[in-house]
Amino acid sequence: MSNKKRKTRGVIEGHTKALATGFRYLVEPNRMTLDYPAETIKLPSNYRGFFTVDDKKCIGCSMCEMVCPPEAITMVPRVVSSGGNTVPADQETSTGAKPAKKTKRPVVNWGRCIFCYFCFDICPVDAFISSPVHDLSFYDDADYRPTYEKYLKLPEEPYKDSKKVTSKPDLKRGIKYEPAP
Amino acid sequence: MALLPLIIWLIEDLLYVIVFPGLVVIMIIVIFLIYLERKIAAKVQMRFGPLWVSKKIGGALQSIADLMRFSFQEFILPNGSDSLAFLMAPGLMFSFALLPLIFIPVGPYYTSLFPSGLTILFSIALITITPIYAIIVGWSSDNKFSFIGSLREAFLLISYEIPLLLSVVAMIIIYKTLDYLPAVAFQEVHSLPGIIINPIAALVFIIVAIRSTGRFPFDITEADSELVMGLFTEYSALFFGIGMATPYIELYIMSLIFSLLFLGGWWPISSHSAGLIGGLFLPGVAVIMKAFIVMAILVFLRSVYPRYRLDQAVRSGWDKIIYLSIIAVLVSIVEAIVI
Amino acid sequence: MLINDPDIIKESQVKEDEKRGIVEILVHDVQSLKTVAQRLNAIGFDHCVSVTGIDLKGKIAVIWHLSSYSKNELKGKVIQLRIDMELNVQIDTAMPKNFRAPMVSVPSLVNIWESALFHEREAHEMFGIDFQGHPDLRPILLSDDFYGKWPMRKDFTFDKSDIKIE
Amino acid sequence: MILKLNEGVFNIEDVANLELSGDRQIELQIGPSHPGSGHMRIKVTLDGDIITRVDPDIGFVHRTSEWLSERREFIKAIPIVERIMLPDTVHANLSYILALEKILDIEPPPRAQYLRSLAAEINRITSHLYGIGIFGIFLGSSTVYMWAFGDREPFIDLMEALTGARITNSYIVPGGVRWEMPKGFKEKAESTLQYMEKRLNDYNDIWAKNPVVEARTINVGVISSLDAIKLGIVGPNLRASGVDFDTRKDSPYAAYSQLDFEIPKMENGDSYDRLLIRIEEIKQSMRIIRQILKDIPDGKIIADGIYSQLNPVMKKVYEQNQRAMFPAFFLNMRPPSGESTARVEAGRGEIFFYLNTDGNKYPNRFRWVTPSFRNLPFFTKVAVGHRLADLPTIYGSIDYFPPEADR
Repeated sequence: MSNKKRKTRGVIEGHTKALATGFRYLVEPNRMTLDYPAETIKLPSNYRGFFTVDDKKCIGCSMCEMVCPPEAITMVPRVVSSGGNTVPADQETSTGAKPAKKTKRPVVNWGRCIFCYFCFDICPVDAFISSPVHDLSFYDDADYRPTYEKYLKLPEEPYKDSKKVTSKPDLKRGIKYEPAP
Repeated sequence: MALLPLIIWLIEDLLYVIVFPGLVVIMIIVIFLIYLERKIAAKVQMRFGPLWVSKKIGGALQSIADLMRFSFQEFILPNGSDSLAFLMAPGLMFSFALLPLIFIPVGPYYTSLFPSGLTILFSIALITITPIYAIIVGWSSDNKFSFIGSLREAFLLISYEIPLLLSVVAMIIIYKTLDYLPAVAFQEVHSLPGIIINPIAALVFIIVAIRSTGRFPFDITEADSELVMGLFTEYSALFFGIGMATPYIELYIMSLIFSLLFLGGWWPISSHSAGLIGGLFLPGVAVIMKAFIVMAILVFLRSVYPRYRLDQAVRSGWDKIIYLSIIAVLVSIVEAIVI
Repeated sequence: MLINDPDIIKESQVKEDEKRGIVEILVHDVQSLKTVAQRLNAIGFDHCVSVTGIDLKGKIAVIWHLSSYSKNELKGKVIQLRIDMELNVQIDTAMPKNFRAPMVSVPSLVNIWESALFHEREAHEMFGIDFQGHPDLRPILLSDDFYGKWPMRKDFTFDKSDIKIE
Repeated sequence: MILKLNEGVFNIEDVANLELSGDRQIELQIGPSHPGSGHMRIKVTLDGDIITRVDPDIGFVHRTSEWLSERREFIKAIPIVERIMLPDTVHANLSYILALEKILDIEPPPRAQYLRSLAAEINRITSHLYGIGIFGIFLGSSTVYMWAFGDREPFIDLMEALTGARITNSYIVPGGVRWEMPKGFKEKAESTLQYMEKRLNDYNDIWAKNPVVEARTINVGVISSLDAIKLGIVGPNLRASGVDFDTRKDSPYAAYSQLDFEIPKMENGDSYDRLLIRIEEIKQSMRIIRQILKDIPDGKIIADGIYSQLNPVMKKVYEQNQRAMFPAFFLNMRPPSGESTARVEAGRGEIFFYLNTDGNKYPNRFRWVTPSFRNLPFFTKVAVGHRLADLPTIYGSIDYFPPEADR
C-alpha cells in the first residue's frame, strides 16, 4: 500500500472553497437547461432525423434495403396517385396513369430505424431527403410502419407553437439558447 | 363569568399547539423546505428543479403534489416483516419527532403555558428518542439494506449524543438556567447572541444537527448508492412519506433550538411584550424566520458535499467533535467565572 | 523478429505480419503449451488481452492474445498464442441432453496470466473450451440455460420460436 | 480479531484470517436493480462492515455483439459495436474500422486521420465527464453528477454539428470519415473548450479538492503498479497506478503520431488518483483538439481508392456537400482471408479488436474486448477488505460501465 504524501488542501480552505463555489453558483445566473417542450432547438441542417425519399429520383435499386443494419427498410410496390385515386403500381396502366419505370420503393419501419443514414450514403442517386424532426412518437404500433404514400410525406414537427431557439456555446453557461432568427 | 377566560385560554393554547408554531406551521414549513431544498440544489446544478407542477409560480406546489401521491399510493406490507413494528414505527417516529415542540417557546407568552423551568432539558431529551424508532423501522423491515441502515443509525446516534448534550450544557452554564425564556432574556440583556458568546458550542450543535437530521455530508443511513433507501427501503405510500418528512421536522426543531440558544431567540422583539400578537405572534415570526434561515443553509449543503463514510463519521464524532464539545464546555466555564 | 526465443520456435510455428498487427505463435502440441506460455511470460508478455476461440469445423482454435505493460520494446505489440484442438472431450452422459456438445480440453493459463481469468470463463461458455485447472468456470455473460450450447460455434442454432421478430 | 482502525483500509491478510462461515457473514445482493449497481449484480459478503468477498455477476445486458456481427455484412457491424459502448461510440467505431482497414489494406488520407482523432478526443471528454458524473452520484454528490452531465452537452453539441447525431455517430467508415467539418465548427469548438477550462477549476473546488471527497477516496481501492499489470487493468485506471501505457503513444493510430500531447500518470493508484487522472486527461484532450483544429491538413476525407469507386452523382454530392457517400463496394465487401488486430485507447481504456476473415461476406471471427471487462478484477481483488461504503467508491472510480463489459 502506498502512503505517499500528496498535496491536499487544508480542511478549512477546502471547505471554504467548496462552499464558496456552491454559493457562487446559487446566486449567479447559470441555467443551461432547455425548457423543452416550451422551447425547442432549431437543429443544424445536417441533423439526422426522420427522412423520406424523393419519389422522382429513386430508381428502386434496393441498395438501401440491403445496407440497412437493423433491416428497417423494406421495398414495396410503388403506389402513385392519379386523378386523386391511389392505386398500386401494377394497376397504373389500366387506370391511365403514366407507367413508372421501376416499381419498387423503400419504406422505413420507424420502430426499427436507428438513424444511421447508411441508406443515404449508399443511394446511387442520392434520393433520400433528410429532416431535423426527431422528437416524434406514434400513437399505435401500426403507425411505426407507414405505407409508401404516408412515408413520402415528412412527419410534421411536434410542438409547432413552441419557441424556436438555437444553441450557442457560452463561456458562462456552456450552452446558451438564443431565439432563432 | 369565570367560564369565558377559560374558553379563551383553551382556544389560545390550542391555537398555540396546533396552529402556531405547531402542526400547521410545521406542515407548511416542511412542504416549503423540501421545495426550497430542491430549488437550491437545482440552482447550483444549473437546472430548473421542480417546475411543471404549477409552472406559473415556479413549481411551488410540487411538494403538495408529492404529498398527494404518497397519500394515495398503494401500501405494501412485505411478507417477512414484523408487521406491528413495521406499521407502528414510522408513526411513532413522526410523533416523537414532533413532541419536543411543546417544550420550545416561540415567544414570552409561553410562560403561561408550561412554567416548568426545565424546557431545554425536556426538549433535548425528546429529540434523542426519535432515532430509536428509526432503528425499529430498519429492524422490522426484514431487509438487509434496512438492517444495515438501522445499524448505522445506531452507531451515529451513540457517537453524536454526547456532543449534543455537551454543547447545550455549555450554553446552560452561561445562561445558568434550564429554561428557554431566561436563556433568551440573558441574550437580550447582554445584547449578545449565544453564537458569539460561545461559537464552538454553536459549531458543535450545528454539526450534530446536520448529523441527526441526515443532511449531507452525513447522509449515511440513507446512502442510496449503498443501501437503496436505507431504513425506508421497504416502505411505500404514506408511511414512506411520513418517514421522509421526519428528518425535516427534526431539522425544524433543531433549528428552532439553535435560534433560541444561539441566535438570540425572538430578538429584536422584547421579552416583556405581552398579548397574543406582541407576546406570541411577532416573536414567533422572528424565531421561525431565524430557524428558516438556518434550515436553508443546512439544506444548501446537499449541493456542495458528498457523504462521509460511516466509520469516518463515527470516528470524527468520538475523535474531534467530542473534544470540541468539551472545549466548548470549558470555554463556558471560563466565561461564567470571568463574567 | 519479435519472437526469437529458441524454445518457443522449437515448440511452435511463428508467423509475423507487421502490417496487420499479427504475431502468431501456433503451438503444435498441447503438452508444450504451458512451456511456451511460461517462456512468453518470461520474455515480458505480462498480461492477457483476450482469450477466444475460432470454430474450424471439427476443430477449435484457442487463442490467447498477450501484450506487455512493463517492457518498453513490447508495449505496442499484441501476440497471439494459438493452439488448434480436436473436439476431444467425451460427453458426460449424466448431463442433460442439451449439454452434450463435445468440448475441447486445454490447460488453463490463469496460473501464468491472472488477467486471463474472466476471458477464459467467457471463452469456456461461448466455445465449450474446457480450461483444465481454471479455478472458476461458471458462465459469466450467458444465463445458465445457455450453458452447454456453446453459442459462438458455427453450428449453433437457436429455436426461432423463442424469439419474437417485429 | 481486532482490525486496525487507523485509515479505514484494512490489509488483505487481516481479512483472510476472518472466518468466512457462520453467522458473522451476511451476503448482500447489490443489483441488478439497485441505485448503486448499474446493470449488474454484485454479490458482496460482509463481515460487519468489512467486505470479505465480492463476486461480480455480469451479463445482464449481454447483447451478443460478436454473434450478431459474425452473421452480417461487415458494414453493418458499425452500429452494433457503437451501441455497446454508448458513452464511447467513436472509439468503438474506430477500433473496428482500424481492424477492418488492415485487412482491406486501405490507408485513409491525412485529413480523415485528423478528423478521426478530433472525434475521438471530443468523445473521450464526454466519456470522462460521464465517468466523473457517475462517480459523483455514487459518493452522493448530485451537483457533480448534474454538472458533468450538463457539461457533456456542449461537447455532444459539437459531435452533433460534426456528424449529425448526438451519440451514435457512425462517423468512421473504411477509408475515412463520412462528413467534413462544418463551417463555423472551429469557433464553436474553441469557445466550448474555453468554457470547459474555466469550469474545471470549479470542479476542482467542489469535487476534487473537497475535503469530504478526499476523505472518501484517498487510500481507498489501492492497486499497486505490479498488481495492475498482473491483473491486466487498462486505461486511466492503469495509469493512475503509475504504469506508463497508452495505446495512443505506444502503437499510434489515426493522427496521434503527429500530435503533441502528454499521457498523465499518477503514483498511488487509489480512487483519488483515478479521479484526478480523468480531469488531467480532459485537459490533454482539449490540448489535442486545439492542435487538430490548428494543424488539420486540407485534402479529401476519404481514401482515393474509395473515392474513385463513387459514381458521378456521389462525386457531385462530395464536391457540393462535403459528404462522402458509400460506394457499392461497402455493401458487397468480401475482404481477403486473413486476420488482423487493432487497439484503440478509448475513454475507459484499451479496446482490443481481433478480426478473422475467410473471404466471405461475413467475418469468420469477430472478437473484441472492451475496457470495462478487463477492469473486472477491481471488484474481486481490490474491493475486498474495504468497507461496504467503499464499494461505490471503487466502482465509481474505475468508471465501470456494465453494458460495455457485457458486450
